[in-house]
Amino acid sequence: MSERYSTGELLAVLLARDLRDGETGAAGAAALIPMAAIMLARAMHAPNIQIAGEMFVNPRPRQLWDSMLDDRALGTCEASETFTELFGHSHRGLDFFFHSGLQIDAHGNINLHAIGPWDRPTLRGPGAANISYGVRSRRFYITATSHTRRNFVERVDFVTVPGNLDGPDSRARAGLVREGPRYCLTPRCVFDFDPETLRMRLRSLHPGHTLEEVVAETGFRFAADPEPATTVPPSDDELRVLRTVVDPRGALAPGRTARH
Amino acid sequence: MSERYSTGELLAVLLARDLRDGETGAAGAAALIPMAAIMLARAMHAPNIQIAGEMFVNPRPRQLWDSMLDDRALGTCEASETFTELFGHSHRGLDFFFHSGLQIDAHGNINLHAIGPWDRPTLRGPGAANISYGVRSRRFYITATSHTRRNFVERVDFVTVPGNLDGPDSRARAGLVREGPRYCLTPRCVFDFDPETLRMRLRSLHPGHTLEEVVAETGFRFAADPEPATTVPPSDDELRVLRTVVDPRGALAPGRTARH
Amino acid sequence: MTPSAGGRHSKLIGAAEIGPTLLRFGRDGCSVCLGGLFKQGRPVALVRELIRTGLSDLRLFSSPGSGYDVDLLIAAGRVAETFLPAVTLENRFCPSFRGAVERGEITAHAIDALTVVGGLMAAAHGVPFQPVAAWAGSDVTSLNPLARPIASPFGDEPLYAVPAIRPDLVLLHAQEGDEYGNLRNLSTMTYADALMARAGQHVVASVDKLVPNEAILRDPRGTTVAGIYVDAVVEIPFGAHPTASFPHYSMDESFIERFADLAEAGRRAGSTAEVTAYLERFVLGPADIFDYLEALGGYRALAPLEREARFL
Amino acid sequence: MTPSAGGRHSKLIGAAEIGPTLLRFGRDGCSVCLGGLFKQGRPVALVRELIRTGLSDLRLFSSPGSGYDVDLLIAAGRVAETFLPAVTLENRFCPSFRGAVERGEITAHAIDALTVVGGLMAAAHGVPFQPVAAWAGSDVTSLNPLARPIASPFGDEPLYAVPAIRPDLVLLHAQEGDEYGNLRNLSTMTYADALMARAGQHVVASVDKLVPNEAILRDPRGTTVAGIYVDAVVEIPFGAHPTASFPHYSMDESFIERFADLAEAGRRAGSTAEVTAYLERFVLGPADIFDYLEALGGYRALAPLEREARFL
Repeated sequence: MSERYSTGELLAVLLARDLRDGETGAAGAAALIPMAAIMLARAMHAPNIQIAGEMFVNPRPRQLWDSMLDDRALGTCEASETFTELFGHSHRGLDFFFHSGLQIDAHGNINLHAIGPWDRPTLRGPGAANISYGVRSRRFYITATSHTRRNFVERVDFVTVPGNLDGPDSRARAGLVREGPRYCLTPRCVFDFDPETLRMRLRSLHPGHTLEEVVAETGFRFAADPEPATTVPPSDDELRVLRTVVDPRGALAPGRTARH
Repeated sequence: MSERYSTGELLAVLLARDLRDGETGAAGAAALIPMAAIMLARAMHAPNIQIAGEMFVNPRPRQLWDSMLDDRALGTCEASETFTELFGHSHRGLDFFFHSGLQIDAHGNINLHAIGPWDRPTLRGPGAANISYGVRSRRFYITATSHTRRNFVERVDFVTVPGNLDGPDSRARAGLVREGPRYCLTPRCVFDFDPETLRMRLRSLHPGHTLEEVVAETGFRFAADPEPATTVPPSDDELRVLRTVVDPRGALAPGRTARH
Repeated sequence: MTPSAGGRHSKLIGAAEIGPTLLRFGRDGCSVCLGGLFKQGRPVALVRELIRTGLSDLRLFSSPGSGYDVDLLIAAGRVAETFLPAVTLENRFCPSFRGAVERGEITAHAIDALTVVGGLMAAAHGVPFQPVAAWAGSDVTSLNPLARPIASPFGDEPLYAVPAIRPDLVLLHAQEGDEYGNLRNLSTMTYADALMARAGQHVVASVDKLVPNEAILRDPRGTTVAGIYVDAVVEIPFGAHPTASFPHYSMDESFIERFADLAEAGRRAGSTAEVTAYLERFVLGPADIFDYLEALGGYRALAPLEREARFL
Repeated sequence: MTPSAGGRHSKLIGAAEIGPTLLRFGRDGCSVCLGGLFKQGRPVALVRELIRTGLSDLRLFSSPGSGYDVDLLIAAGRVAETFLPAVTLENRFCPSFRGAVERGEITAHAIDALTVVGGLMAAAHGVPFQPVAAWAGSDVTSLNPLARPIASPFGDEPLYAVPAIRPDLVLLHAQEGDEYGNLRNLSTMTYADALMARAGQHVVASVDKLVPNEAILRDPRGTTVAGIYVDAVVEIPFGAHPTASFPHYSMDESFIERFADLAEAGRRAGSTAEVTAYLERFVLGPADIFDYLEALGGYRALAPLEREARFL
């Protein structure tokens, strides 16, 4: 792989490209990469993205922090809201949101609660504050900062945020009517979802990574082109704006986020 | 009657005497007399009365106005609330509240909506914003700035705010569990309520008024002692505090509110 | 400097665009909800523009206290139905409202504050209804078309549901706002304005003073209505007149009294001439806000209102 | 000057009265709800005092994001049950929470933000429940003890009811407040603090700085929690430490990291010695806030947190 950019920078650029002008969205807590993506999209091609849904509207961060959900991270913003307004946003949904997980499964379901049995888990995770944005928003993105057989599993032990559950029928039965997860971005590759099965399939390999490697490191079977596409790496322009406008302190920079 | 004080001053003093230290209450819109009473009680004997329930907490009016529900009337206050918080106060109730009416009946029911048939009334009144404080508060007071057979009637045409409905049984059936109306203060007298029937009965005549006059001007029969007590008029001290601390502009003063 | 492909869209409209904007969001028979309370913070200039559009058969909502502006809308014949808890000039009745109800020309529902506020809360929260428990014994409850008895899933307390109220068109007035629709009330009381903005399908706001976005960013907690809820914002000096816009200017009591006197005279005489002349002079005639302000006496009439507001 | 028969009662308590006040409002097994969010605005000094009271078997609520302080309460063995949506130090797990759940020592319910916020809303609004509609497909919904499916009286959308949450004891921290319990958050985010104050049965608040009542009266819209909702207020400088109290001071990340490192080491080793020593040093040992601040390094350690908060 390249030393030109870090994994965090790559994921932020990939996410930013998919955000559209005029959309409204938010990132949750511990949202360094998603918030970088939103800020980059605003700076590059989507000046009318509205950031709302997490108790502040259109923040102006002076720099990026690991958590993007406090006054230090906000810088300032155009309006302050509270959990009461968040309750309303959670019902109406946003255009886009982001989730990560302890476990992520073949259908894009996310587990942030517990590995092992619910009553006596081998690992109790943090849980999640907001499980509704994934359900009510037009779409969401899954981001993973590691990609191994331990966290990419066939079926999560606990569904914190539903992705595609067990496929189209189960989604419909549960009352899930939005797009759900669009892409899952990992340090190795980009997955999207087969429209028939709603299982992950390989969309592109990041430069320097191989299909064999991804198969070996993924705990479920996924469809893939024998000669997969290569992820279009960040352009010089994307990296310049990311580093000068969005992330001047280098929170995403090489050495600060894990590289694979 | 005396020229020492106006009807407005008399009613404010009478109400103030019944408010207890540490209670929480509010006056609604067009609440000159009730707000004067609260401010007087705070100044005289109840420094811990909390004024809350109408979108502001503990106002500091510089003077009294006809409406006490706007920034001009507030002066300033300790906290600003909105109709969302008022919704909660309306459910929890206050210690005391005040109502007036187009029609007031023998059981203390109040009509602010319509005289005559609902669909084609001969008089359509303003209605009422808050009908719940009367129901949910520990008690309320009825104040009337006129007292004739036209507005003091046997049964209101429309129950905007329930007083005692048709007596104890009907109150219980309707789910009214608080004290309801404690006193009805008019320019002529003070009524309270017979605990057996929950109908108004004469408690005291204001100085200068007679039982015959009140009987003649009231559209329902009421119990009365043949030699009714006389309302204890405002003391010099009460008038001094009212006029210097609460109402320096003389909004309640003789000549400004109707005298009878 | 950001290398964006284009600038951020402004929501600022000019005075001439108010009518077309209202016609874009509204239609005959639509629901309109007005901010402010009684004689304060009411979007009266927008209400005059609404009358000028000719939109009619309106279903009228408001914060729980309304007066002059709804009476004007009713006087202009634009209203079919009202869902208004209290309709009063506080010291006197609203003559046009009273007359229209007494003549059977409009349907004025029996509604209280909890109905309107509860319905707006449900809409703002994104849920189908709001539970209300504080009703007993009032004819307002039994006649209320928006109150439905329900069984409580917890306990056996008598309970009602009020359905979400999502007005087609919400009109607000604030003291300040920026071109992106961020509104900043400087008044102590802010009524149900923020709730209405979150509940409404389309929100149009007037502001006394347009301020730069930087002013909003310096005090985000001061923003009372975030721009995400606002579709269009227009600067209208004295846009709440004759109601108050604290702390900029106080209510013009004598202007309201003069209207009430003539409308009441018309009601008693069974005549529409008084109100028709008033509408022509103050609503349909003036070409813009400055014409309107001249018609009422110009700055000579306004300066005392500003002074009064400085001495709260 | 008013000739009142007595003065207005103050709600201000001294540091020595915190414990007795918590014991007056709380009891073993009571519900406690904490304000702030993650590493900001948390009433951590009050939480340390709560640990010192010995109250135990607590049922713990919080705004939807919690971390250091709830982990400390759990480490001290004071908690029986948690109703906490997210429990995390954001960049790492909460070691004591994780260990206690994995060992089966506490019951940690599956709860999300809408559960807690909806339940607090219902309590604040004075109604028995809050409708919630935005749940589908998650195991959080199906395991949630506070979510009950209900039929909607309007339409057939799947719907749940969350019962009112009225915590016995709400603990809050604000930047400023007066002796009558009026609280003023100066931070941009104010979380669910106002909602909790309205929902709670008893509310105790710490403030970095006590201010005169006159300061509150100069900016009533700046009051985030009205004194009518607050039972007791205490001035505790750096009362939110190690969480932030913007704009006064930022979060002390390294202090939190050091706690997490030793608690995690204890969890892995199956040892309580590390946490016991920590509690003795920072919670049970210090006689007051100034002792605590000395124990963590004194103003030398605090000044950088103040500086960071000035450069937002």
